[in-house]
Amino acid sequence: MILLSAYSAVLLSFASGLLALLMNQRLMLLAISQAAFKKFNSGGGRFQTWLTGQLGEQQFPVFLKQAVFALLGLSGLFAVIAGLAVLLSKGVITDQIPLGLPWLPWHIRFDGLSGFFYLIIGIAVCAVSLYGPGYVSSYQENQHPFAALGLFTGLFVAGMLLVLLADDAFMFMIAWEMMSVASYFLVAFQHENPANRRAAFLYLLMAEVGALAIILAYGVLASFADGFTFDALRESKLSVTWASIAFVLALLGFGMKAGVVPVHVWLPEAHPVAPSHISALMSGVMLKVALYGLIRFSFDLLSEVHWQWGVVLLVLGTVSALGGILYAMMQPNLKRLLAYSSVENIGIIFMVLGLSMIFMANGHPQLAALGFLAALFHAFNHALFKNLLFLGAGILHHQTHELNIDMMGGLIKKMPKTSFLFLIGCMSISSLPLFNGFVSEWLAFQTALQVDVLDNGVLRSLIPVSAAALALTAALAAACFVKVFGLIFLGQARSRNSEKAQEVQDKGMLAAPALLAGLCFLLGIFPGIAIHLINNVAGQLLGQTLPNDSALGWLWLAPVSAEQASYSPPLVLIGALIAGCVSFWYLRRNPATAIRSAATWDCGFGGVSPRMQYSSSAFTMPFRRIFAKVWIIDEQIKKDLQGALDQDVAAVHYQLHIQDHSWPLIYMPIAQGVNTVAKQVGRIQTGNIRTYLGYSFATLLLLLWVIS
Amino acid sequence: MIAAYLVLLIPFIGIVFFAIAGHKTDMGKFNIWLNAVCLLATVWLAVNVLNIGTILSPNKAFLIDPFNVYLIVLTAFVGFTTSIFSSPYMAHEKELGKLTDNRLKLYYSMYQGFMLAMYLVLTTNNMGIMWVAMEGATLATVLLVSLYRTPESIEAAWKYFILCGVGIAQALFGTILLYYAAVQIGDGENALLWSVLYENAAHLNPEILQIAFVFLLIGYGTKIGLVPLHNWLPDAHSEGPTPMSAVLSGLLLNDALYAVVRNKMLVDGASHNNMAGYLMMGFGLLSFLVGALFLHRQKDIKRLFSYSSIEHMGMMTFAFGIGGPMATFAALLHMTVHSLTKSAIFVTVGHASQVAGSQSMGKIRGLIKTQPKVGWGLLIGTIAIAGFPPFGVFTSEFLVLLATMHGYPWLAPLLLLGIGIAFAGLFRHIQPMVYGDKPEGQLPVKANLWPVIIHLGLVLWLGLAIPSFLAHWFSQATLLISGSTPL
Amino acid sequence: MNIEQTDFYTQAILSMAALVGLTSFLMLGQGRLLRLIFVFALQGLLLTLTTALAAYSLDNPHLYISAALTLVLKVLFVPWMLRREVLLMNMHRDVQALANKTTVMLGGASLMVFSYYVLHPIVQTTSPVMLNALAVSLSVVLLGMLLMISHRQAVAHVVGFMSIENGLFFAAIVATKGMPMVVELGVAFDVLVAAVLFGIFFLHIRTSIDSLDVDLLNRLNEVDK
Amino acid sequence: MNWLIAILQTTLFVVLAPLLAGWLKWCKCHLQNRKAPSLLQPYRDLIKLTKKQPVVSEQASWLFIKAPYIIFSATVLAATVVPLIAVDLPTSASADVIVMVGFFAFARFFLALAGLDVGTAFGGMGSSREMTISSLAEPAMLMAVFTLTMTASTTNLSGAIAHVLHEGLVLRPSFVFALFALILVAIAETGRVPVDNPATHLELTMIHEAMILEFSGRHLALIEWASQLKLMLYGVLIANIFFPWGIAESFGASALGYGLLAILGKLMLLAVFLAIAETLVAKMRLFRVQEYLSFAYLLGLLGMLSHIILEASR
Repeated sequence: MILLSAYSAVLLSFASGLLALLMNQRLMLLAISQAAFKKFNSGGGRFQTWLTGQLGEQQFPVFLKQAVFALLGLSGLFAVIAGLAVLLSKGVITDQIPLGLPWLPWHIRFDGLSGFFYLIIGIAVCAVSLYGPGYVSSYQENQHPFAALGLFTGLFVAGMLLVLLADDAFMFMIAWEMMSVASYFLVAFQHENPANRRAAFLYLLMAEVGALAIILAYGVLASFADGFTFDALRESKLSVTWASIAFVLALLGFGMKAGVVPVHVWLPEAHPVAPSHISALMSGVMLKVALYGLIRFSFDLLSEVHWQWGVVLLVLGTVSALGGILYAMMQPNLKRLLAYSSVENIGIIFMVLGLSMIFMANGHPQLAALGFLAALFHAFNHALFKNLLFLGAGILHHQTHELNIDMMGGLIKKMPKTSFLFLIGCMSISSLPLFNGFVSEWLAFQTALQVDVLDNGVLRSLIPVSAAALALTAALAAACFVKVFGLIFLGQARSRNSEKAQEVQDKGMLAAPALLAGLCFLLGIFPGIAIHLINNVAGQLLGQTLPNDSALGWLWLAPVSAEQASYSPPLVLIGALIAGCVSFWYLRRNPATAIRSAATWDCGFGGVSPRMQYSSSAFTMPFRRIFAKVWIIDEQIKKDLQGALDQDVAAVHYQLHIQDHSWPLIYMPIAQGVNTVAKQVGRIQTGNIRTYLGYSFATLLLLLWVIS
Repeated sequence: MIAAYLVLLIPFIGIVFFAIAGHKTDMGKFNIWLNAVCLLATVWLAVNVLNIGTILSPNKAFLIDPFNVYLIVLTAFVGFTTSIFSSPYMAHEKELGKLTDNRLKLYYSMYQGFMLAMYLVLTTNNMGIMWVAMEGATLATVLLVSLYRTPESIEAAWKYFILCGVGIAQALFGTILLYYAAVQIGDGENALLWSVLYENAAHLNPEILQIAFVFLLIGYGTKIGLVPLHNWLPDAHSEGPTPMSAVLSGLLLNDALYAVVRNKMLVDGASHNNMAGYLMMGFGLLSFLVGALFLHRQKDIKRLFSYSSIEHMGMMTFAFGIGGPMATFAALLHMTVHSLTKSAIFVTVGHASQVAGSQSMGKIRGLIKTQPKVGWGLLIGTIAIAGFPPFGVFTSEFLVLLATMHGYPWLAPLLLLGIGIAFAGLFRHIQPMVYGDKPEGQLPVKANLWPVIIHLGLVLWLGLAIPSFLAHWFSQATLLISGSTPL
Repeated sequence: MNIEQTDFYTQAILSMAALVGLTSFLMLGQGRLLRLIFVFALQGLLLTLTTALAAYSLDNPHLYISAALTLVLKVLFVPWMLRREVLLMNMHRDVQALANKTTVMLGGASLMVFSYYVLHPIVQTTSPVMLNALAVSLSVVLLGMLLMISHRQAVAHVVGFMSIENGLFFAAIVATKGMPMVVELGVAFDVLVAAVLFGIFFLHIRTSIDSLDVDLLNRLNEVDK
Repeated sequence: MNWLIAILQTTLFVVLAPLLAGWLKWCKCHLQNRKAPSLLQPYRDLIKLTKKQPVVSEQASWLFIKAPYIIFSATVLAATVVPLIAVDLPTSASADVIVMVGFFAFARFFLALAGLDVGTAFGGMGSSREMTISSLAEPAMLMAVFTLTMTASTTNLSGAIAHVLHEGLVLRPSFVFALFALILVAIAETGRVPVDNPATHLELTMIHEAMILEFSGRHLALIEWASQLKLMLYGVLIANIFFPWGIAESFGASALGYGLLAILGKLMLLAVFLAIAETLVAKMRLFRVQEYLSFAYLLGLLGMLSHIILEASR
């Protein structure tokens, strides 16, 4: 039953893709459906009229799009159901599908871990399918055919779901690559502008290399086991060295997909250029699938974890978290910013995962479970609020045709609903209390604070440092998203477009973020729900759950023990409400003191213009000064002088380019290296036939000499 | 057995007929029909083999075993689909005035001649005849390479002729040595029969066989396009008419590899040091890497894909070299999917260059907007050849990688490197061609894309699930070659 | 064993082998095309004699056919064609100076030694005459390649190609007393077709680059200009 | 019962905050030979502000108007967590020290947004600087607090304080670091000299004032009150964590009274120190602040490390 709904989720997403493909043959389809409709038009009157309306020439494409997204949403729904069901039943379901290699059918395994990620994907997909119809309505069919978009969206979702179901290396890789390729086509969807092409190329290249690394990682396991099924791989007994090699390969592969520094560069290129609901899926969900892969590989397939791996994860995570948020802060392009912040969040998840590994390896399974829980919970939260923010960004782009936050402003008055939802997103991502982001970060800190139990000096000193880095990250994130929200929604409009912006009309486009925002708040207040679910996962995977995750009653959160730490969001909420209401009521009771509105104080100079406001680069200028080493900053100020002796300044031009260190350090050299080598190799092909004869002659002699 | 003779007879008729009447209109159609019949004959043959297993003709002249039966069907199939493609293509070329009647005659009759040679290579039981047929294939195609009579095409044809001729001569010497080793134990007339040789492989003189194998490897390796013997290949592919490139890439290289593997089986039977395997691994890896690097420097679209052929042949040779059931199975599968995919790609490439009126990749732009079917076909084909699932190429590459990881882990990074480089080399050229806005004055051409769809569909199918009869043949062939089955 | 104890046939074969090898050397050092072609024809003749001898002494009738084929193809047809070509392009006057003749000759000599060295491992399993024959034919093959590498005229390339064929043929006759008939015929057929094709190609090359110098055929390459 | 106590001491907190501010001002004036306003002046100001009619810019959105309440209540919630006169606080179980830092972040978040809302250069400048400083100060504070919590192996503030109390007088190097870190952070966060000058309205130097420039009437009152609360909160933190003696452990009237006196005394002392410091030190340039704060950060980290490496039991 559970498996059935899991399958149907996959199949439905396939179906939606195929249906979208029919967009090309829509006239034929139209004819068919009308004919079919003719047959039984004995149906009820209103329905009939509606249907005829839908089957009209103009209406039909729209109807088809809605149908496609409806199927997608259905698949999301089934995914949620399946995920919840398997999580609550704590069961492990296995199955086989007669596909794949002759001696290796596709093995299916649906357990808690898969279920949990199924849940994440399902929620995201539901939101996207609500959001989609309104969003894609702005594409012209001849310029951006919906067929391609819909088809590859379906395949993309199906690929992600299949990855979670896979129980043998072969099927895993197929699903994994299907996910990559489909998303590649989605990144390249608006291929008329070069940025998309470049991003798509980079993305697919790194996906390919990553996938190869993963294959080799499986290869290492498989060469110590018989067969590629995960059961066989679990049995493989390998030495610490080989295990570490496998782990490093897997880390490379999955890290590339997850976007860990320094292999993150595709992420800020690819996510901004894809259509927004796709970037929401990629940034919010696909990275989680990579995370799933890493967890599956290191906690499940590798028989035992070593603390050194944990340290690697910890360090990588710390670097990614700090680097990600610092780079994010400097981006004027909203979606690039969000992409970089995904790097940051993935970094945090890796950190906590590393902690969990360390505790696991040092024989504290309970603490390991705590870290694991924090990691998964943060993954879940990140999926929620990052989806929310990307969808919000999509709305903004849809309404203002801008992504540069320096071109927005004052939208809170024009788009109140959107701004409110976006605010919730910003608050959760900058981990403020009462929202889900805070809870996972709180758990992360709780994990880090348990370092006392370790004996290893390195770890004892390393973990606090990373905890400090985590704290810094959180604070920087808050600063970053204050900038985002403040510049986009507050103040005065900075451009004509945002001047004219209107609240989005389509209900679905608001419903999707609303759903996510609601979940953010809900999980912020009652984290117990999610944590209970994840606890089952931990129980299955680590064989250890948190002891009394609800010792003080379900309102409370006491991961380790009630004495050590506890947090009760509902009480806090109540307190906040009391305090707020009391002060509000107390101060507003006097009618004489009604609010009077007046012009903004302009120091008596008159006319506060939008250009006087702080811009993105101005807001982050102190950070640029403080963390100058982190970026490659190219800042140019040019003055146009005029008047006698060029004394007075007519205009000042300010240019700021901020680049990622990893480009000149890693990627450029590789590219140049390949080109140079290719050039050198090219010289063997001179075009002169005698040289060629010489080659075969020499080869012949060489071989004869070798064998005799 | 009649089927086998039929398979050989039909192309022969074709040669004669087209030599007379090849210039008439809708000869392309007739060509298609001829190949269709041939395909049916091969299918019949295949069914026989499926029912009664290995077939050895009464006069011991022909041998159909699981190793070559599917190659025969594949050959017929690719020949068929390519003829479908070539019909409108050639018509278009004739409209452009690139071709005269005589050359059209030549083209069609040599097309059949090439097919005949291919069938002969595969079906014959006699290593000498195999050589003759292989040389015949060269002779048949060499004039097609220079069909357009441009200086480049003539140069290419000359190089093709001389290099392959010299190479194949080496193969003949190898065959003579083989024969020399064989006559020492057997009777003269039948000594070169594969069936005989394979039975007595253990008694053949290993030293002679090793020397022989070197010559055979160099000889047939030139045809496979192993670096550094590959130099004729990109020229010949790029200058000839595109249908020719399709069959060269799809069939000729495969058959040359087939010949090498047959001989490797003998050497392995005779001498138990894995000399042949090591040589093949070395050549394969070298060709793989060098081919991948060459991809980055191409300006001509057909040269690009011919280098990709070199790279893939390298991978197959490497896989056969590794030996062992998994790698061998992978190599057999790769032979199939590569020739399917590559010929499909060449079909799209042909149309693409007709759209742009040039083979230079700088001129081909925005295909998806100009002629979506061609553009998507090229893109998907490239995705498939680059080894992305769920296409079959991925399956074989996956198995090769794992086998390498198992047998020679220190070589795995090289493979990884090669695949990455090759991928980048392909896509840095493909993306600008398919994507982007439609350039001025480029119009869609009359194209029949069913071959592409069918081929890619098959490759997809093979990637998702290998049909049982094919799996059976593969595993039987694997058993023949490597001595054990992966099943 | 020494040469005195062998029968006449063997002695004859061995001397033939020596002569064939010699002709190869002569070709290698030859700068004038007409002489080159003449020497090639000579080699063909030697080959015919060898075949006939073998046919006679082993009374193996089908070798006569091979002999006849050889005579027609290698002694008459191909040389005639090439000669015609040379005269047509009136290249019979100019001498192509080999870049470094002595090195090439020394290389040829060392090739001879090398082929003996290569075939050494099989010495214990075969009689010396076989070994000699194989070694000579191998060296003829290698010398033919060297000829092609060192000469720039297309005609020379054809000669080299054909002399390689000669070497193979010699091996086939002497070492293995002739291949199976089908193979023999097939090979002969291929040689014939190849010869015809060469003729056609000379025509094309002349029309395209108005010379038969293969170094001028270097449009297709991968080198950055 | 103890919930009652919790509410009681929260109200105490809220009520006493302006008094502390007044006392601080009083000390400063005397140190600088100025005539001091009465101790109750802050109360008067607040009342006056609440009576005034608030003027709000036309640019302002709902967020600008709601912000003061949010800020105030967030700060109050933070106050509920910190034991003032008695340990064993139920509230500090429902929200531990990390949550307290979270509340500060919450308040700051909205304060900065409010600064940006009106769309003046000042607002932006203020919020930018505020976020910069806080994003350096917040981790430093967490480090300092973690040192304590790890020693007490609980993040529950009252629990931690009780632990320190029972332990008696133990000289811990980590606490020295933590204490200094916390003091530095407190100065930065509450916008005192040398980081910021509450008394200035000079555009280029002000931080906190720049953000609240547009606020008036009850909104301004709330924000002012909140910042006084914050000052007191930090004071109480420093006082009760590092010198917990005198804080009530039972809810007897005498104990509570004693505790009240004790905390008042400590706060007065602290205020005097702060006043002296502010008189002696001059305000530093904005980009010196980062050095100052990273020093605090370093101290906090050192404290934590020295705890883990030197003190913690294996």
